[in-house]
Amino acid sequence: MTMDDQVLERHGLTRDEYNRIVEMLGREPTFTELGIFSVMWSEHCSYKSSRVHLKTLPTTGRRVLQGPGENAGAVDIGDGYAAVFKIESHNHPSFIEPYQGAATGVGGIIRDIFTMGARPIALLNSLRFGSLEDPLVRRTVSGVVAGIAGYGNSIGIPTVGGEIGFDDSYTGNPLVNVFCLGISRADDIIKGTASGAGNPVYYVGAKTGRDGIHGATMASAEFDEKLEEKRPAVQVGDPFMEKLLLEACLEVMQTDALVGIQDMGAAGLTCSTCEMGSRGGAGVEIDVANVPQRETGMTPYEIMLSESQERMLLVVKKGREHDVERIFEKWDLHAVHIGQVTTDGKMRVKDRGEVVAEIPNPCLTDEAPVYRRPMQEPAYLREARRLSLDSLGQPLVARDALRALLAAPNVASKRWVYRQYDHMVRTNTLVVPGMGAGVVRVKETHRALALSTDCNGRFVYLDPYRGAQLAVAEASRNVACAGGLPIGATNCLNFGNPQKPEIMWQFAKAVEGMGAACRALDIPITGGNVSLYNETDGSAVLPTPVLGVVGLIENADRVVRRAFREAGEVIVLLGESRAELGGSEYLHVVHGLIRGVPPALDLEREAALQRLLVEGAASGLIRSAHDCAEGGLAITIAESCFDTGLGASIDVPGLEAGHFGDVVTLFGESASRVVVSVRAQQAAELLALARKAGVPAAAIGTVGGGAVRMSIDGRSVIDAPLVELEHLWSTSIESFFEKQRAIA
Amino acid sequence: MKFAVVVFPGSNCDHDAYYAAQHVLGQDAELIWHKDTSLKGADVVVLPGGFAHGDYLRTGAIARFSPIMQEVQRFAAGGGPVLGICNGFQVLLEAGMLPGAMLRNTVLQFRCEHVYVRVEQTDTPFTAACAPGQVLRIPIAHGEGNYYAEPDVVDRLEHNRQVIFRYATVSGDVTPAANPNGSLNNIAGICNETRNVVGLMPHPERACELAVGSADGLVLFESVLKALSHGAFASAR
Amino acid sequence: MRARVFVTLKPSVFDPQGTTVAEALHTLGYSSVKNVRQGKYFELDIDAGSADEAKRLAGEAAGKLLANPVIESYRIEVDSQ
Amino acid sequence: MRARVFVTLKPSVFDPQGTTVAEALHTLGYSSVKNVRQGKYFELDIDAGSADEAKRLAGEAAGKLLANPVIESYRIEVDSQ
Ligand SMILES: Nc1ncnc2c1ncn2[C@@H]1O[C@H](COP(=O)(O)OP(=O)(O)O)[C@@H](O)[C@H]1O
Ligand SMILES: [Mg+2]
Repeated sequence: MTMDDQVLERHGLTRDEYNRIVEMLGREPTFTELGIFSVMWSEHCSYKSSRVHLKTLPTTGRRVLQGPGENAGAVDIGDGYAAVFKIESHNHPSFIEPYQGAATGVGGIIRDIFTMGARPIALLNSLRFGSLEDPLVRRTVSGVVAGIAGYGNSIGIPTVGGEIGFDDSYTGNPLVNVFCLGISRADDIIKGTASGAGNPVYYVGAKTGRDGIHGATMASAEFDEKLEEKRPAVQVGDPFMEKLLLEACLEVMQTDALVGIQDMGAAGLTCSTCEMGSRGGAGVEIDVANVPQRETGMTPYEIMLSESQERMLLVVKKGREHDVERIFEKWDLHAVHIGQVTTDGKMRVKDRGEVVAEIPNPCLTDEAPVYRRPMQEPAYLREARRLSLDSLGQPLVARDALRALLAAPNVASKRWVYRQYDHMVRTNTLVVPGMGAGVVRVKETHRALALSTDCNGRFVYLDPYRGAQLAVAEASRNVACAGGLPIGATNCLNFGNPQKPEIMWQFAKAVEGMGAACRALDIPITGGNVSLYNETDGSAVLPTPVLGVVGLIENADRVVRRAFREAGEVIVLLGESRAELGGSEYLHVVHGLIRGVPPALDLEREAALQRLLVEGAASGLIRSAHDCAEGGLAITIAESCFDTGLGASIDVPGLEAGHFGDVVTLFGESASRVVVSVRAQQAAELLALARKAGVPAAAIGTVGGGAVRMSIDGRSVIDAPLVELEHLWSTSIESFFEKQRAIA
Repeated sequence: MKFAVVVFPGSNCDHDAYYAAQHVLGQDAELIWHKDTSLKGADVVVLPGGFAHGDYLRTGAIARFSPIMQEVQRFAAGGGPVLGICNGFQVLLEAGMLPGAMLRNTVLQFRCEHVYVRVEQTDTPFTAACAPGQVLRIPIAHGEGNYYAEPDVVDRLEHNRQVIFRYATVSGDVTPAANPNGSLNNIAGICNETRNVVGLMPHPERACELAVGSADGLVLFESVLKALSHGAFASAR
Repeated sequence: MRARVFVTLKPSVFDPQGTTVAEALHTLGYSSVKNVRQGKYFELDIDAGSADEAKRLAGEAAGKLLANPVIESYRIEVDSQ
Repeated sequence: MRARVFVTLKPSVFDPQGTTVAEALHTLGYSSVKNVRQGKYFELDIDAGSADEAKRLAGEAAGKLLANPVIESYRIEVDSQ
C-alpha cells in the first residue's frame, strides 16, 4: 500500500522517513508496521533530535554499574549494593488529564526501576506550572499533586523530595518529571534482554486496551487545536496492579528462571519487544491473539501500539515456565505465553499465526533516524541579557522585599504539596521533604543516600550553557549540604520544538554545559529522558534541563539538615557573594523581569565547596547547611530559622550596586554559596578548614532570639519577628487553594 | 515472643511492622500471606498499613474476606492481642471486629505528618507500658481516617473506655485544631469490648527510632511484651 | 442483564465530599443548589435468567460488599436488556 | 427539586476499581456477575421553578465540576418532589 500524506502526517512521519522505511524493508510496510515505525521513530523513543548531543555526556565512572541504554542507570554504593535510578517526564499526559497523567508518570518510572531488579525506595518529582493566580493552573496543580500522591502512596514508595516552580511559560504546558531510586545487589542487576532461541516470551499485568494509542507520537508533537483529534484514550493508572507486579517480579527475579524483563512504557508492546530483541541480538516473535485484551475487536495495530499501563514483558528460560507462572499466580497475576525468542534478529508479529509485521530490530532501534538539526543563537538573548538596574526605578526596601519573596510561590513552603505525599513509608526517610535534599537510609548498609532534583529555568533561558551548569551545581550542592558525596546523576531535558533552530541551540548548549559541569564535578550521568515539543501555540516553556543527583552518605548517623540546631551557634557563609542580580527571583517577583546574565560559576570552587560540606558533615562539625538559591542569602537565612523557633542575627559587608546595593547584597543569587551553622567553639575550626580547602568563608552572625535580624556593614536593614515571616512563608501556597478542593 | 504480620495484596507497611518487631524490638516476627490459614503460632497479630486491594471500593472492604481473617477472628476471640494500624484498623472495622467506619478526611486530601496522640487507657495489651495521659508523637499517613460511628455506638465506646488514643496538642489538650481528619471526639484509636483488639490510624511502627523522627511508637510494641509476659491476654494458640 | 446499584451515605452521616461540592458550586455561582450528597454508582452485568434473579444477586452483592451498612444504604434498579 | 447525577467512566476508559470489585465478587462466589463498572452518584437539592430548570442547572454543575469530561460522561435524572 502506498501511503498518502495525511496518513504519514497522522503518524508523525515525514515523506523522507517513509521512503527510508520502504528502503529498509525492501517493500511497502503494512499498516501495522507503519504504526510500529511511527512510535519507534518518534522523538520520544528514538531521540532522533537529541541523540547526537546526549552522546557527549559523561556516562562512565568508577562507581557506574549501568550507564544509559537500559531502563535505568546504576551506581555502586558499597557493601555489594547498587543504587538504581532514573528520571522521566509525563508532561503532555499531565496537561490533558492532570491526575491520571501524573499518576501514570509515577507508575512508569517505578517500573523502569524494578525492571532492573531493584526495590524502589524513594520517589522525587520536579514540577513546573503557570501562575497560581490562574484557576485553571490551580486545578492542574491540584490534579497533578493528587495523582502523584494517589499512585506513590498506594504502592508504598515514599516521595522524599522534589521541586515545584511557577512561571507563565508553563501555563499551557506544565512539566511533570518523576525520579525514582531503587536498591539492588550490585551483582544482581537485571537487563532488558531477550536471548536464547526458543525461550518463551511472557506477558504479565493489566489487560491491553485502546488507551494511549500513539501516546509516544503525541509526546512528540506540540499542543494546538489539532491535538484534539490526536488525543488518545487517556491512560488510567492502577497502582494496586503495579504493587502486585512489583512484588511478583522481584520474587521471580530471585529465581534463576528469568532471562530478561522489560516494562511496557512508551510505545508499549512494540518498544519492549524490539528493544529486548535488539539488546540481546536476537529476534522476538509474538502472536497478538494471545495478548490479554480488555476491549473487543482490537486490531494488531492497536494491540501493538496500546500504552495501557502496568504491563511487563518477560523472557523465561525454557523448561522453567512453571516456576515463573506459579509465582505470578500467588499474586493473582496470570503470566501469558505470547511468543518466543528467535535467531533472526527480527521483530515478528503474528495474528492467529498470520504474519502482520516483520521488521529487523535494528531498523527500529540503532538504525532509527538521527538528526543533526540546524541551530541558531536565539534573537531574544541579546536584549534579555541586558540589565540596567537604574532603569528599574526604586528598589523595594529590604524588609519589604524579604516579605514579598517569602510569599512568592517559587520560594514559599511547599508543605501544601508534600503533606499529601506519604514520605515516611518503609521507615528509611532520614530527611523529610522541606528540610533540604531528601535523605533515605539503606537498611542493608550503614549508609544513606541524599537525593535532589533541581533546575532554574530562568538561568537556562538567559544562558543555556551556564544555566545547565548551575543546575548541575545546585543539585549536587544540595546533596553535599546533607553530607552526601555526589556519585551519579540522571537528567530530564524539557525543551520546546527541536525543529526550531533557536530551541535546538538552547538544547545543544544546555547539554554541553551539563556535560562540562558533570566532568568538572566528577558526576557521571547514567541515564535520563528527553521531553521536546513543550510548546503551546508556538511558544516554548523556559528551557528546563532538570538534574537528579544521588549523593552517598557513608555514615547514616551523620546527616545534615537545613535548619539551625540551637541558640548560640555561629552562622558561617561559605562562598563568595558578588553583585549578581541577573535572572534572580527578586527581579521576577518585584519587577516582573527575567533579565540579565545568570550568576558566574567557578566549577573548581564549587567542587572544593562540596568536598568541604561532605567532610564537615562526616566529622559532625557542620550542624546545619542550606544552600543559597532563589532569593539569595536573606531567604536562606530565614529558611534556616523556620521550623526551629530559633531566630538569627547576621551582619554582612555591602556589595556595590548603587541604590540597589542592599537588594543585591541580600537577594542576589551568586552561586556556590552555603549557609552553615557550627557550635561557637568550633567556628574557628571550620574557617580554618575552609581556608585550607580554598573556600571563601566568613562568620556572619549567630543563631538565637525570636527575630530575624540582618544588617549590612553594621546598618540594620531587617528586623522582623520570626513567627511573622514564617507565617508568610508557610501559608502562601496553601492560601491559593483554600477555596478549591479536589473532588475525588 | 512472636509477631505475625499479615500481608494483604496491597499492604505496604508490612515490612515496617516486621522491622520494628524483629530488628528494633528484637523479637520474632513472621510475614503471613493473606491466603494462609494459620498464624504459625504467633503470640501477637499485626494487621499492617497500606492499601489492601488498592483501597478500591472502600478501605479494607475486600481484605476482610481474606482466608487468614477467619484465623485472626479466632485468635482474637481466644483473647489474643491484635493490632490494626491504619489500613489494618480499617480492615478491623470492615470485618466488624471493631465498631464504626472511616470516612474521607474532612480536608479531602491524604495527610502525611507527625501528630500528637494522647493515650486514654492503659489497660490494653498495646498501651500497658504507657503512662495514663501520655502524649505520643507519631506520624499519620491516610486519606480516610475520619472515624465515624452512630451516636449510641460512640457513647458506648466512651462509657466502656474503649477509646484508647485521641488526637491532641503537644501538651495533651484534645482540641479541634489537633484533629487532622475530622474524627468524632478526636478518636485516633479504639479497642473492642474485651480490650485485646486495638486499632489506630497513626503509625507507631514508623516511630520506633529517633533516626526517623520519633521513637514514641515503640511503647505500643513494648506494651504487648509486658502484657504477655505478665500472662495477661494469653494467646489463643 | 444490567443491574444498577446506588450506594449513598445514611442521612445521619456527614458527607465531607458532598459538602465540598456544594461549597464549590456556590463559589461558581450556583446558589440555587441547596444541598449535595455524593455516593457511589455501580453497573453490574449479570448473567441471570430473570430481572428478579438479577435484582436478588445484585442485592446480595451490595449487602455483602458494595455497601457498608454502618454508614451506607443502597438501592437497586434492574433494566433488562 | 431533586436532581440525580450519574457520572461514569467513558466505555473506552479502564476502570481498575470496577475490575477489582468484579474479581472480589467472583471469589465470593458470584461468578454470574460478569462485569462491574464503578461511577459516582450525586444527589442535588435544587431550588428551581421547573424540572427542566433543575435539569439544566444540574447539567451545568456536572459539566463544570462533577464530571471530568476527559474520561467521564454523565447522565441526569430529575424527580420533582
Ligand atoms: N537526557 C539523557 N541523558 C542520558 N541518557 C538519556 C537521556 N535521555 C534518555 N537517555 C537514555 O536513553 C534510554 C532511553 O530513554 P527512555 O526512552 O526514557 O527509557 P525508557 O524506555 O525506559 O523510558 C535510557 O537508557 C535513558 O537513560
Ligand atoms: Mg522503560
